[in-house]
Amino acid sequence: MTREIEFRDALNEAMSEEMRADKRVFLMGEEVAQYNGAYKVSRGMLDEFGPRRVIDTPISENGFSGMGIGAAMMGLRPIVEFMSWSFSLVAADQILNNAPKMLYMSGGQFGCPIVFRGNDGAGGQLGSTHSWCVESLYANVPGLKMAIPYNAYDAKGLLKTAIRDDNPVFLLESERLLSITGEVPEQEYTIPFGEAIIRRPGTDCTIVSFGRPLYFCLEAAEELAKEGIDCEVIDGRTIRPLDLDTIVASVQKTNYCVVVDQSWSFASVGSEIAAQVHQACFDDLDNAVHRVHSDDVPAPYAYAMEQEMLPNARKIAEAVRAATYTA
Amino acid sequence: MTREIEFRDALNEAMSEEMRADKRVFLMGEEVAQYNGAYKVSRGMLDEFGPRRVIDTPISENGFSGMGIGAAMMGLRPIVEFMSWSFSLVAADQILNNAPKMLYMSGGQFGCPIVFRGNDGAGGQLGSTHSWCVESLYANVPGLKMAIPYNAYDAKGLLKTAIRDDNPVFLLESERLLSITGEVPEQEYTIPFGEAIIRRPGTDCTIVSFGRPLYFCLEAAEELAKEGIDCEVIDGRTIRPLDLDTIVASVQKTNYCVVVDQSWSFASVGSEIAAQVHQACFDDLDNAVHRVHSDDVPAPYAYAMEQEMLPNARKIAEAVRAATYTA
Amino acid sequence: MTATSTSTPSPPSDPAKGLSDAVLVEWLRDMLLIRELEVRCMQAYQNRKIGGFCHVYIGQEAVAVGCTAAVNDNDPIITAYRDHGHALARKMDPKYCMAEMFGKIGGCAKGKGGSMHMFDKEHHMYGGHGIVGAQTPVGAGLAFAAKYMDEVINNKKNSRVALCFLGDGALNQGAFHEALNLAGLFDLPVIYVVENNGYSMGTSIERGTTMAHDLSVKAKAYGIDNIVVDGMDVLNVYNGMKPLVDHCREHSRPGFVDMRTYRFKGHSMSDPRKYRTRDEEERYEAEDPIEKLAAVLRKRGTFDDAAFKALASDVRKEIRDAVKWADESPEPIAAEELYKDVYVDTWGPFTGTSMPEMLKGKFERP
Amino acid sequence: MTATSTSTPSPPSDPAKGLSDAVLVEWLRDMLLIRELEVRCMQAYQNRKIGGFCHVYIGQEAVAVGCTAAVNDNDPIITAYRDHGHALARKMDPKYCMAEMFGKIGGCAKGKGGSMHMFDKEHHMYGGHGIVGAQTPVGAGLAFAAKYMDEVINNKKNSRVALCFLGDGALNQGAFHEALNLAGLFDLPVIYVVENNGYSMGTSIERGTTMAHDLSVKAKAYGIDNIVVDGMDVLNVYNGMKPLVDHCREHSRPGFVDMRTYRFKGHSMSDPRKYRTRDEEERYEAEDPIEKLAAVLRKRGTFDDAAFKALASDVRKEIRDAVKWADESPEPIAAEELYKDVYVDTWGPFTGTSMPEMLKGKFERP
Ligand SMILES: Cc1ncc(C[n+]2csc(CCOP(=O)(O)OP(=O)(O)O)c2C)c(N)n1
Ligand SMILES: Cc1ncc(C[n+]2csc(CCOP(=O)(O)OP(=O)(O)O)c2C)c(N)n1
Ligand SMILES: [Mg+2]
Ligand SMILES: [Mg+2]
Repeated sequence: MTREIEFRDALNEAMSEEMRADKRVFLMGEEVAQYNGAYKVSRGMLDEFGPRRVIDTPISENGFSGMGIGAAMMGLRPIVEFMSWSFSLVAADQILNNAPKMLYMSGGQFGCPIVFRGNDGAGGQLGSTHSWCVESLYANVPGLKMAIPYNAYDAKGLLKTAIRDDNPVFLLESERLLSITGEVPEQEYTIPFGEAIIRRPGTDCTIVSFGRPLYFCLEAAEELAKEGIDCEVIDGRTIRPLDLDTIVASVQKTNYCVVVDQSWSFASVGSEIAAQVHQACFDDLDNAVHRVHSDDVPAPYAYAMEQEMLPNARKIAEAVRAATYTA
Repeated sequence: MTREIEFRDALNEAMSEEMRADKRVFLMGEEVAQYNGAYKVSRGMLDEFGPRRVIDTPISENGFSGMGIGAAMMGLRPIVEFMSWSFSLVAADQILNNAPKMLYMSGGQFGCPIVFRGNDGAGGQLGSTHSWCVESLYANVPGLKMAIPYNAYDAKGLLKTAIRDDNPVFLLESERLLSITGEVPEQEYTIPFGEAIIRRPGTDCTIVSFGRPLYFCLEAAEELAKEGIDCEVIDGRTIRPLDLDTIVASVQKTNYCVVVDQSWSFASVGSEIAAQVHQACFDDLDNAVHRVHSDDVPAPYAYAMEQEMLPNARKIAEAVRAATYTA
Repeated sequence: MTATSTSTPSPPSDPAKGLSDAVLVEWLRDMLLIRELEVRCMQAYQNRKIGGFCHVYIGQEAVAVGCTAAVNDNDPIITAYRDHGHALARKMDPKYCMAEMFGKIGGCAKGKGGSMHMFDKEHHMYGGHGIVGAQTPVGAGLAFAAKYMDEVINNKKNSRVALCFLGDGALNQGAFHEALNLAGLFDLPVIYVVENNGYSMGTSIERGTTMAHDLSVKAKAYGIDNIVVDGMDVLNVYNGMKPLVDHCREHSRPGFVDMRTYRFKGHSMSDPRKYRTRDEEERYEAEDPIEKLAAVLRKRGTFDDAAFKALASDVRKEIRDAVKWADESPEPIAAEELYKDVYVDTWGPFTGTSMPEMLKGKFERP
Repeated sequence: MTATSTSTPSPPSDPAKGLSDAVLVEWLRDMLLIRELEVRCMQAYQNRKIGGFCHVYIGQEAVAVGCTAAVNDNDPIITAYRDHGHALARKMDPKYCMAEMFGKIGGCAKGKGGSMHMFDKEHHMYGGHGIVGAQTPVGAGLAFAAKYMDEVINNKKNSRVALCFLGDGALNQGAFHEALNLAGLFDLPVIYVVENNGYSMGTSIERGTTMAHDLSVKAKAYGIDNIVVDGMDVLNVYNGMKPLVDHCREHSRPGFVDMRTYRFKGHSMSDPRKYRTRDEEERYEAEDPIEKLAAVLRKRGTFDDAAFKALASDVRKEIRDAVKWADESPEPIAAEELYKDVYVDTWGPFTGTSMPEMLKGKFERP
């Protein structure tokens, strides 16, 4: 038995179910309670769980992130919502210096089971400060886990896993996907971290991506299929841990690889996967791993320019053609 | 005519000379004035330039970084010292969201000619929060430039170039190098950004690195020379802009490449260079680019563990042997 | 000047005294211009001509107009993302403002910034900033630079004062705390004007900020002079600001203003405003700053309904022309603009920088 | 309880009243233990047995001892990097503290944290934090969790209060501002104890902090009760803290303490202290908290020089043994520990987590 629900409601169900099951779990963030969430992800949760467990905060990301970390050290399981990960930069010290290192600094005494979640990536003409893709910035740091849901099913399954995880988990959602609907099972389920999934099987070229850009990858794959290039599209699902095995197995079959990462290219998740694939598949690759990223510029506001800056099906198709010498 | 001076004094000379030449230039940071700098980089500068141009700040990195940005928008040329780049995380929003994007957000109206500088990398048993290598974290962001000096000569030349640059420049120094001495010319000079330099010519394997790890690279190169492996050691000097041409020319000659980057491996400068070299030299490489980084763990305090975590000559030599199939 | 801790605005006996009709009419026109721009802005947003986030200033016009009137034209100002009013109050031509929101090359930021990033170098407007509170240390930097240029470079007395506007929600950001401490410590001539409209999105100020009933303590914590001003009356705003501005300029000191105002519309274009009552909204709508000033002028007898109508239609025409101009301004061409203004110089894929049409001939370099 | 705005410490008439000799002697011993540990610590640093940054607590002993005495054993505490004194005051065995600084596996953090990271789960000590001010929001979180566990999970009244220590330099971090606003807003039972030793490194407080002469305004800005306490006298510390602690626990409210103290030594091991006069140092050395308490006990007639000597040598022996133990504790083996405690679970190169010897048998999981 499955149901068709919105991506945002999948996130809502994950939080609500875990909060019903475990009183240590609570949600905190800007506008999450009375406003039902700036993007309505937490709608109804204040009514069900009350103001002690669904908490509106001031615009103090560094403050309430640190507060969540202290609460996690004492054994609670906070879910901290960033209205957008773009606003997490003011909290960088707490989320990068404290959360991922507390266990190590304390010699194993204090863990930090906390989930930081919110919108990541260009939201649609939001300009330079509001369009951050933080995956490449934050994935560099050991001690944290990072997951990026692609659809409603993954949103619920990955978030439930994140809440139960004993480590700090960064869940990067996309505002652009919140309203898409998808099937989720009636019965409870979780999705293990570190297990990529093949969204489209193929034989000629491996495309690796995460989250929203996967839709562009699949779009490009359809187009390329018409040209006789059969792409295998892999959704990495989690960046830390990264499921390299699934990627390598695919590349050993296709001998070509394109990585699509919505963040800037330099020192990115994309460069990391490219470097690892080259290392693991040096003899299998018939060409260098090609990469598609957002252009190396701050996000512009103007619609056409922003579209041009972001990864899209056209760029992906071009990269695949180039990678497979069919350009 | 040259003189032998300390790395820290080379930085001091760069700032002092530029401040003499241009009244718009001033220095601000914690303990830079009356204390003569926590690491004595600015010693004597308060006496020469007075408290209006050499300014002690409270422990408010986000605040005085933003203050410097505002001053730069109005046409001044601030030098902001972070006692350590580890403390720049609290200022991440100002240095990543404002400084590098102001020109773009304002459509070309307001530039941000500012230099952020300070110690980067493990300082010696300083533990998890005080041992950041921010290059991989920050190099992802377009709009900023990043330079890492290797010796006194570069420290002075790169910093002078940074101060004259019309864009925000991140200068990453190493506390471990401040006391080493080196030759600098009597006459004025600057070092252009984007021009790597070969620290040791060689024919068998290209080693690319930046800053302090270069000393380990050269150490490893000597050791490997005894084994008949002649390494070419390249100092990239600046990460943004990155001089790929020099690296590619070398790899086309050696057919092997090892990147040594003191930061964590995931989504790092090291992975970026590896990815770019694979792309540019796919047909020249006889093996995958190998990488040496700090281990993927928070920096431990204990001496032996920290040494084991950091890149060192042993790890570099092993990587070169593996990369050249001589392991 | 001593700090006022009273939290009940005390309007001067005869605010209008000493101000000529011409001045008041200009203020009225400025407020009408902002109002009209915002109304057309909301329409354009509905018609998808404007994208992203758009925050209108309707109801708060007296603040931007009264505050900018209290400073000199070359005093730098900076604000948050609710910035259209400040841009116009600073005399940015509405067409550049509108074109920016339309994402056109004719915009003040060539369409790269959008609604939240109104910059105008000619009029000393330093943006337009999207991250809550992030403009407050930058504002301190504007004051630092102004003072440094006068006193350190030109060996004369400080002559300028900076205005840094922020929302009440920004009071809770660490950046604000650091900025005020720095401003107090370094005697920076910067005035922090809190546009206290009572809400940050759906959060009423007392749900997010301690001591919301008396914000003077937020200034006293740093030894900074503060005043409370009724921001619904432009005469009050001017009369409250002017002495503070003069004081801060003269003594090179920071100031803090609890500017009581109200946004008549939602936080942004998508806000049902369930967090406040229609009743409350009507109470404030009755305080419309435009009506208030018009009434004062009528009382003076020099300004009748006809004159008001004339002014209003004149303003409508100016905005209509601005919208038309913005509509006709071409879209920026990605091939030309995407990699421009990333770095001042030209290297790799980066094509240097160039001034927006608004400043062509006025400035060569950033 | 009402906020005290006076900035001159007013010592209670007879501080010692009501406290048994046994208690005072225990406090004296705790202070002597901290002093002795720090002295040996400085020697060890000179002998390169301790590396990195090391900040000693000499002169401030009365603060940690008096404050921890004023709270319950299960009240969580957290502090900055000058943390040896708090660890010992919380009854961490000095051998684990010393071994941590020696970078040995027997250290409280298995040698992974070092001097700046003293953690002790058994004694509710939440560290030891290196980034100035970063512990202040975490401290609010400790109070939040304590209250949440009582009131939300166990449906009983809040029973705990958290102590969050910070240096005067931390007052200027944005994190502090956000933490105090959150604590005030959410009625969190956390007391911020500013160990005001007058300097942050070489910067005297008035050079870095506005209103340094009256820090009460820093608390009033958030509507938080505050007191000023002479931190050179442990009886004063206890008597000042106890009522505030009881009040904050009872009413579940935050508190703020301007704790006037002084560090007798330099900021860290490499500090010539040129920024202050020998004169000033001597004035404070004459206020030695250990001497002060010893004098009180002598006055009571129940404690003579012989008793003091005995206590001192007993303490010296305990620290000597601690040093010996730390010396003999093996170094952590990188192969075993480097990839441990990064993640709680085991995956990739990561080998899970384990408790330090200090907690063996007491806790299974973090
Ligand atoms: C650091 C940060 N956090 C969150 C946001 C999202 N956000 C944008 S506006 C806003 C409310 C601000 O309210 P206020 O400061 O009172 O200004 P007003 O909208 O009332 O003018 C929030 C939370 C942001 N832009 N920056
Ligand atoms: C964010 C940050 N900036 C700078 C530093 C470097 N630093 C370490 S201690 C210190 C001085 C702090 O003084 P104070 O808070 O008064 O504590 P005290 O040393 O007097 O106990 C500074 C600047 C840091 N650790 N963190
Ligand atoms: Mg508001
Ligand atoms: Mg201090």
